[in-house]
Amino acid sequence: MTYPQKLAELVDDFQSIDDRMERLEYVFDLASEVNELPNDEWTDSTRIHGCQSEAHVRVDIEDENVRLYSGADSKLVQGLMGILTIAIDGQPIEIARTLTPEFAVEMGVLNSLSPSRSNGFRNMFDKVMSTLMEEE
Amino acid sequence: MTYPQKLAELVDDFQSIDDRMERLEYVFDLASEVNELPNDEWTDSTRIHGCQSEAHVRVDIEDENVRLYSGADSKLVQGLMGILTIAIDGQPIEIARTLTPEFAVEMGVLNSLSPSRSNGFRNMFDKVMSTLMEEE
Amino acid sequence: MPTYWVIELAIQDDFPILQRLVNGHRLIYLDNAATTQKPAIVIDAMNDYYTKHNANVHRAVHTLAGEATDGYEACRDALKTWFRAERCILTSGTTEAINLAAHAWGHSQLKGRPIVLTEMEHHSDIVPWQMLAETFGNELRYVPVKSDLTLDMEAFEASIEGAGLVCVVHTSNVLGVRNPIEEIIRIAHNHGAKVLLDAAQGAPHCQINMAELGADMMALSAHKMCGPTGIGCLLVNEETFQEMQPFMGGGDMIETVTLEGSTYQTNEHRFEAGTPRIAEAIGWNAALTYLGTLDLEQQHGRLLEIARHVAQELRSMGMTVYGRHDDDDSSVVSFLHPTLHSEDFAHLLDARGVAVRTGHHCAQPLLNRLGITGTVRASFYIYNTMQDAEEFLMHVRNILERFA
Amino acid sequence: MPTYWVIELAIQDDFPILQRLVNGHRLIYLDNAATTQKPAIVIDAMNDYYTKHNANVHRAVHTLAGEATDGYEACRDALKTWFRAERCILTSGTTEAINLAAHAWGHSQLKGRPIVLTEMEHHSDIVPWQMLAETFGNELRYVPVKSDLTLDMEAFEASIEGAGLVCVVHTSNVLGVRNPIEEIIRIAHNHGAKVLLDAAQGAPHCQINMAELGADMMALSAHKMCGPTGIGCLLVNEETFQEMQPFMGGGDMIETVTLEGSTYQTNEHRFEAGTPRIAEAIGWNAALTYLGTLDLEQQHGRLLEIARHVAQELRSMGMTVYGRHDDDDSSVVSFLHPTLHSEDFAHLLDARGVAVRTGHHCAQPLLNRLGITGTVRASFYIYNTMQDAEEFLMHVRNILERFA
Ligand SMILES: Cc1ncc(COP(=O)(O)O)c(C=O)c1O
Ligand SMILES: Cc1ncc(COP(=O)(O)O)c(C=O)c1O
Repeated sequence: MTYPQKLAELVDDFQSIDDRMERLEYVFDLASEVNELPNDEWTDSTRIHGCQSEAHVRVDIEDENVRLYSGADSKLVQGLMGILTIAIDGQPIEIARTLTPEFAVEMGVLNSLSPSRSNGFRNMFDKVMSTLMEEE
Repeated sequence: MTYPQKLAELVDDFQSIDDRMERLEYVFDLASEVNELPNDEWTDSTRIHGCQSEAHVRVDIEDENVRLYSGADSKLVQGLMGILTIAIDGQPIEIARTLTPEFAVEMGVLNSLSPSRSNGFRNMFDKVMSTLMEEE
Repeated sequence: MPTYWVIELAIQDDFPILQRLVNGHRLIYLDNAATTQKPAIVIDAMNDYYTKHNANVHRAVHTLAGEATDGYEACRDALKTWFRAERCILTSGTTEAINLAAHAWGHSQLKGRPIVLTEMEHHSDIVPWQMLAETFGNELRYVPVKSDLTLDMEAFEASIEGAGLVCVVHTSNVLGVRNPIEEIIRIAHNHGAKVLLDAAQGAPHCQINMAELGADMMALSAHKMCGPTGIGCLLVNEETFQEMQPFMGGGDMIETVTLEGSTYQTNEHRFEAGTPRIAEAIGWNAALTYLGTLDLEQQHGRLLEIARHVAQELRSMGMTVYGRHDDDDSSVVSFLHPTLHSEDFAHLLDARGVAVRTGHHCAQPLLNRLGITGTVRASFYIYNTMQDAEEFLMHVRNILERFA
Repeated sequence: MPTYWVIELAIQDDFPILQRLVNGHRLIYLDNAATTQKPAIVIDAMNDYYTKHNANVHRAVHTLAGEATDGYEACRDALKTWFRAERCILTSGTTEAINLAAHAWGHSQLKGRPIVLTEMEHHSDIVPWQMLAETFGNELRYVPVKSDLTLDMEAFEASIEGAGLVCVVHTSNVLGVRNPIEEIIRIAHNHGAKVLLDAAQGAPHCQINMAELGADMMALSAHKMCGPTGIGCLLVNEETFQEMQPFMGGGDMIETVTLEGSTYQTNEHRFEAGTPRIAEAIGWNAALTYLGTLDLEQQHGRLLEIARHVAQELRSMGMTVYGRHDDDDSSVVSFLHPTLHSEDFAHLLDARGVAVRTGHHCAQPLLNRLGITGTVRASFYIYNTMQDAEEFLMHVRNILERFA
């Protein structure tokens, strides 16, 4: 699959990092990429289930483009959200819909994480995608 | 421990047999050594518990001497009774009381038997001995 | 049988224990209905787990825990695929699986309705229901075994009215008879009763497709199909799974615990309290992999042929053989000599390295029906050869000559 | 510590998994309170069983079955000797042992009397009693944990009146705190209540003498003391044993089965339905043999020293440490950083080969009491060295520099 340019760069970046700690460090850094969903907007409907930490996401459509607002108490989880943000935030809805979680596998990000964490990532991804699918 | 002569001979005999099948064959042959306890005298009080087959024994004292009457539906078990008969039948009660089940170990008979069978032998032995101990 | 012969030898090579001598003789292991031997691949998988991956599963972040979790859950997935099951709850064996069914499903769902059992059941598929009936007063209806050693299907049909559950053994561990479970399931479902299959003996011998059968619950043990001791499962369809209430409580099966009460997981973990059987699951999965490399249908045919041959020979020696050896039956041969005690027989065979089982095989009601208290049982499995059978028969002849 | 140093290295050599690299780094396994690693002697014992002796136990005549039975029963005997226990029922682990206690003893004996628990209990010692209370309406009384992380013994004394049972964790899996069980047992017995000890964490760390303590029941798991997964036990004194009613039904636990009902075995087999955990029992026995070669008291001192050092260093880095590390406490160090999320911490440590656990450790009521939802937990066992601790601390410092 061909990725939007920013995402393609990110995949490349990750693939060039051998050390797991550095890969995690990079994920940490990406926590700042999210559009912040303020704590007081964390509700049951924004909660991502199956994450062991608190993690929340809201998907808006602004001018036919996807907007992700998110946050988590774990910086790693928020970093994963940052990656997802880079991947689809600001993209036209039809393009965003074509994304599969393969990109995270390719990055080597998922295998740097525990099964529960990578499940969390999948849940996050699924939650976002199912919201997109519901949109007309 | 020194055994009564007949028993000592039996221990020697067994020790000279290497093949397990032949040892069992010898035990089979000894089934005929019991003083038969007729089937219609098999009762709850004669039953040896812990044997998987039906096995019965009655201990009488005749003229201060031990008399064993026994029978089993398994010839192997009856053969073990035959060994016990050779060991103490007809012996003065004080002598019979001194016997320990060691002799069966020495014979190599017990290790030719499954744990449940050799337990059965111990139960048989214990039943006989406890009857002897109760005698004045 | 030249092709058989090659396959047979190749399979024997996979089982290290078959190299062993017993009382100076080559081990001829014919106690497979009690438990089977393990191929090296199973032993090695558990070894590998303990020497490289051991950790507690679920809820952990570190690498070993992830590997252990993957290994454990992979067994569940493999079982679901193998048996085409919707849900798979790992237990310590068939017995615990049936007790789980009785507690988790029976307590809340049977509501005093009658339970249909058969006289052919293993104690593990009788006693849990007797215990349940004692608490809730359910009527237990036993389907008789006919003199041709099959279930009395007329009696079954007559007993189904109003029943909530039918518990039936897929294949008898004493007779090898494979019951008409398709028909039983059809009739039971027509009358609104669920069906639990005791597949402890069935699973090792044939590929059971639970979805196709439409069975509601199915219990089995790893150790009877080349897997390790200490693990088995209850397979359940989704509808039944949703009706089940938690049985044992503790770690891993909960969602939240407060002093006031607890909420439970919603997947299979709900019924797997405490640290699970991790190494065992990994070993079982390896056993499935191993069995998957064989042509089980061909093996079934080969072993049945052996069983038929043995049954015929034993009969010709004057033994009573309790079995039919129909096409779907398992390769179990239960027999009795008119005078030589079954346990004596087993002892004498053991002196020649042959392992058979005697006694009531945990099926006293069946043996009562047959009017006996025990049999000698020789049961054959994938690593047994016609050569094993011939040697066994030779020893039997020999014993009869010397001892009968 | 030159002598320590030699012992430490010698012990590490006994554990094959410690040779393994995790993410390119030497494995530093500090998740011992979840499960321990296995020495070669344990792995080999199970191997040996499967390659030479495997058979189903009890009731069989052949040689392998005799060997398997001896091996299985030898584990029971070894446990009775090790813990000075009158009765030993083998289960799949601590959790099943406590569920067994609740069903087999609690259902028939508690008769609605209150049960005293503590806030320090593992879920496995809470949920079974909540379930029982739901059925029979027993009151559950929880002894609070004080801010110094010890049990509130005044509250305990106040709660004992009329209680039928006290369930208390010997040593907390979160805090490492070893509870004053002698006093608890004395007070409980004075008030006519029995005591169940959850010794899952206690048993690995010290030699528990059940007869001397006078505990009525005690539950533990093999996998936390160098033994395999899938096995544990409930130790019971004779009086309590005689009060217990059968729990799960099936093969091996029965004496006779008829269509009308069943009678049960009178020894421990009464509570061990189905084919038992044979290889596991043999592995556990080997683990006891192994631990028996060590000076456990010396090990306890050595590990506690490590734990104290780690706790102090972590505090000096600004962590909150939840533990006291008194002389009898186990070598568990639970901690939290003010900002870095505990799971992130564990992920980062894992990248350096260090295995720690995070989360609620199946003790949510305790964590609620502490006002937190989880900790990072480093727990040390016999094969851990001061060197492990120093490397762990170095990685922690490093992580804090880079990520906090
Ligand atoms: C104190 C305590 N109790 C009970 C358990 C449960 O043990 P298992 O999971 O082996 O049944 C554990 C282990 O997690 C524990 O630490
Ligand atoms: C038909 C049948 N059901 C149940 C069982 C019980 O299996 P397990 O002892 O593994 O629980 C067996 C095995 O003995 C069996 O043959």
